[in-house]
Amino acid sequence: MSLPRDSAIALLRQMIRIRRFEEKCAELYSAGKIRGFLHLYIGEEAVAAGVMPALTADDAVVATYREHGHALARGVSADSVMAEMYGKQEGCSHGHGGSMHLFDVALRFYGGNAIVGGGLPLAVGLALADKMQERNRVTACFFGEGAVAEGEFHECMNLAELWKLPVLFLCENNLYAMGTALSRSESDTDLVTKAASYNMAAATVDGMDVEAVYAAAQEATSTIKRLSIPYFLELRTYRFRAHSMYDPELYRSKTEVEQWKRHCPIATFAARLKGAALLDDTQLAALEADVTGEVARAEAFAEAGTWEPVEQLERDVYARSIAAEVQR
Amino acid sequence: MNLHAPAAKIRTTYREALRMALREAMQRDPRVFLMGEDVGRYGGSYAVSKGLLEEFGEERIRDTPLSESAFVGAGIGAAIGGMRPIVEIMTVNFSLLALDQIVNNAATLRHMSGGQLSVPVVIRMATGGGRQLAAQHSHSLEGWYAHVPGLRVLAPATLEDARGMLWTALQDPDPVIIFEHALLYNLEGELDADAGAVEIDHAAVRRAGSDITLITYGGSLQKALQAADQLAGDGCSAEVIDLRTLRPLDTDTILASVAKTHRAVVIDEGWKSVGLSAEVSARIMERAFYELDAPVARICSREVPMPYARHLEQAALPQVQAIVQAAREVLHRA
Amino acid sequence: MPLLGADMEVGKLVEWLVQPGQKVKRGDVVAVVETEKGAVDVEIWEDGIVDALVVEPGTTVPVGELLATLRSEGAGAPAVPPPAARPAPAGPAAPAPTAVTPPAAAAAMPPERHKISPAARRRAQELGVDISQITPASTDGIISIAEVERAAHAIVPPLDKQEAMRHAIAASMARSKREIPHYYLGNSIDVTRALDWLAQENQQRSVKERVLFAAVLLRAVAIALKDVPELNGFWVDGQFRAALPAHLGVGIALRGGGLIAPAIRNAQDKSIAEIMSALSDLVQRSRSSSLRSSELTDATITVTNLGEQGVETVYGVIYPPQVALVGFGRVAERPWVRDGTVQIRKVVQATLCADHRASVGHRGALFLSALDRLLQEPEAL
Amino acid sequence: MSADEIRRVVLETLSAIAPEAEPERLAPDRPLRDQLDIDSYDFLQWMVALHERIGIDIPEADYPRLATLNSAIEYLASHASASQQ
Repeated sequence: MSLPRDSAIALLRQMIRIRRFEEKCAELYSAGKIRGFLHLYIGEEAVAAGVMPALTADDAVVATYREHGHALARGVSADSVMAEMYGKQEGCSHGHGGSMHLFDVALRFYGGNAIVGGGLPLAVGLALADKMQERNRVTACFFGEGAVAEGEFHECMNLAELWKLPVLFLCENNLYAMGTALSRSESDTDLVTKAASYNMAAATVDGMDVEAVYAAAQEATSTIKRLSIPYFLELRTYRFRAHSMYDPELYRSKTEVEQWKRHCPIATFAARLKGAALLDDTQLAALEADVTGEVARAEAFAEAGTWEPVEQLERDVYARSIAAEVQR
Repeated sequence: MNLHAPAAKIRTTYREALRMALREAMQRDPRVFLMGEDVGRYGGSYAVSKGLLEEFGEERIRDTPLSESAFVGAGIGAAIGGMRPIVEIMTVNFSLLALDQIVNNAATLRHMSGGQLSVPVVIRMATGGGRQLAAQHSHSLEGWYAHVPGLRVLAPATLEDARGMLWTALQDPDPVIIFEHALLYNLEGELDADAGAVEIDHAAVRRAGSDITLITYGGSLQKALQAADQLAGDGCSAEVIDLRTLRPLDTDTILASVAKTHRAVVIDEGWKSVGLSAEVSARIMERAFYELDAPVARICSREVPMPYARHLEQAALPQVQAIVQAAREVLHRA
Repeated sequence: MPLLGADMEVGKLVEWLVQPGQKVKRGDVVAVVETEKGAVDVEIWEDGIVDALVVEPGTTVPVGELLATLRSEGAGAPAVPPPAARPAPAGPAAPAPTAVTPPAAAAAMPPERHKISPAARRRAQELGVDISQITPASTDGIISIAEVERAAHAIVPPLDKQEAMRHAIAASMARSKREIPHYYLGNSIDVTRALDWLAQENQQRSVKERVLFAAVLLRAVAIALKDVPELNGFWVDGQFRAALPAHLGVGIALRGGGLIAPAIRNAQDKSIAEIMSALSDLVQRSRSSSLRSSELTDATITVTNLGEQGVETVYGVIYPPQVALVGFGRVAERPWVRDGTVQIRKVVQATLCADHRASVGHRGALFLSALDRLLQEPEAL
Repeated sequence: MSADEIRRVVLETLSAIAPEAEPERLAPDRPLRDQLDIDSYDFLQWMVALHERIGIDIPEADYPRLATLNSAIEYLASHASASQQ
């Protein structure tokens, strides 16, 4: 254990916070409070919890539709994320985006994106703007291994390396793109070799080990800022639940899921802290109670939230209210 | 329109007017930069950006790989990041590869983020057929883009608009698509020496008339004006409306004209079914029904993939004679 | 029954994985449910003891239906109500679908309903034109604005022109009454000799050259004015301006209402036949509204002959800026003392209304007696 | 000239003078001057029109015999045959 106690505890707390929040979302979805599509992050918490501390407030984050954990880890309040899930106007996207489109521009969190690979060009663009305005900061772009099959991935990797743009490509390889295993969609499943074909600095890391993720992310961001080049980081991880609520998960065996659960990022890290005498059961229980309280408050905040009046339907389509003219 | 004393005139082309607009924008605002395939070293596939690389350098005149989704998306991202990018997609035909970025990101981010994001990007593309480039290189898809809330869509048809729309579009916090009909680049004409930015919210009456209203935009304006000349020959006074903005449509100008003439023909190089002409016609029916002395006629491209052979392409495209014939029928004088 | 998918409305319980009395904790899989996408494990979100399995495996129930009850560890009866029985639909209550009235069945097409443009239909209403009377002339058989307007013109002068005329007359009548101090004189005149003379004259003339009695009266007025010139002229800027020639304004009633008084110029120099043809021409052109504007303003005095309509005596209103108006009633047979005996004679009431600022009653009376004298020798007119 | 033709001419000439009237619906025996808005000038024009269409020069004395529709037709029928001999 190379981490000081409080930063280790912070990593653990962040992962537990994400886990309990996602479990509450599953419960509220089956109760019909959350509708539409819901993609949970349970199992992959170490990636978001590990990468975010390696970014500064000035860096930017572009994520995917499985972005609750990233939003919470980046600092978007549990209240505003849950309210957004309910579609209330107190939500972080004013109730317009829902689970797949969480935004908080003050935190430079540029949202979820429901199109596989759709966020990559945006991240490249943000980095291009930083480079042209001589701002030395990183744009972290999360995407799943499914996006690697999209043309946009290859176009963006090439463009970023060609123009030496400060993008951190974070590929969360959880082995399944919706219902298709990686081996059935990629000719070469060793994704980090993709980066080599664009001469891009790259590394791979165990996405279930929050300490390893944190170290790899720090290495990547410092390289980017030092050399002003893009960086590709593959994080091998696994989602414990269905792709979305709910799919029957016919594409993988229950035993495989159980095996990966033994690598649960929270359980393994908690055990490591206890082993290093940095954590005991009462402190863990206190952490759990604290998180449970935060999640309960988020649910109450969302329940108490209000519906945006229908009269404002066309607000925020354009900056100036020419939308009314279009519809008239 | 600049209303002060009539300035000296210069003789120039639509292409030159576009270049003047680009140079002015680049000079006035350091955040502005041009990005697209062959815009730098090659000087632009329609030579619009010739000379700009030498003047502004590779940082601000960026040749891109053939990655429409990436570089259009990057333009959108850079706009969010504080730049004022001008992205040139060689033609609307290649914009199909970037539709996801334009429709799912550019047009949607403001609303989807609850008003937090602005996307002040300008995307220019050539459009239209008539040069025997066959089906894949002759599309007129302005109607697709004019369908999407969150986008503004412009069609400069005159030298003055080619010169003046870009700067106003760049000031708009929302994404603006500018369609330049490929046959207009060589259009010659006069332009005020001190011509500058123009407004982009209204249509323009290019020719006043009282018996019938011809409504069109972009590459079809010249044909509508020629049709109006012919109609004047046999005693019919045709008014020609240049839409200039395809979204939002300047419905009031259209309705005011129809209220005067009681008859309308819409000319649109796109296909007729589910097209821009259908939208204009529907609005006239909905809000000027009792002004109509005849159904609104539409003259559009024939609903075929654009054929290569010249005679077939000319038969497929809307032509002056078809406009005149439609006008006569609408006037019960066929 | 939990919501297990975006578009799921019902679910079929495949099997229970727990029995009543079994202890369960949050997150345990307690049942399997069949959805369109396949069998899905169902979790329990509360710790507790399974109480009763309400739904049998194999049955299909809507989302939110009660599947089983749970009781907390200590208590006997189920303490913890299962998740909300029926998930309230997320989102504001959907607005009640507005009653979509079926589009009114197109008004049954009257058999000979003409195709007509909306603008033409509206113009027809404005002009009070009955469109069923119009047979479309255009090749496509559709009635357009132009045809409606042609139909409207054929019947009545365009409404707006007629409207304007009525408006002008009303204004001048009101001014006349306000400004002109009228005085009125009347006299019965025996016109038997004049009528007999005229009947003989007309016998030798073909229909086209025939003369109406009105022309005779007009001729008499023109000559009588020579004796009392202050009846023939204008009151302008507070003083009378005599008019040398006698341009007689003749009251002509227009079809559909309205009256105008165009002038027969220089009646003092015209024979009765010439006055007749001038009159005929004026009536013709005023009814086809093709008078020159000068004709409407030249009159130096106006003569109105309402005898046709059966009126005996006419008390008129002077047309400003003129200063007199002569009126003739209908010709009627009256008992008349002549040479000491009572005879039946044809008599007409002649009246004069005049502007007291320009002439006095005494002078007016002279005019009427001159008129009487002249009509007794028609052949001399 | 048959009675029907005379009737048609009478109605046509009448509607020319008083276009707003419906000649077909005229009461045959009621005086025309009561049913139509025609003064002596109009009557004279009617006489001129009948003269042109039928060729009869109706003397003023006979005017009363054309007061109603039937009497006018009767008068014209009898005089038409006379003038053609």
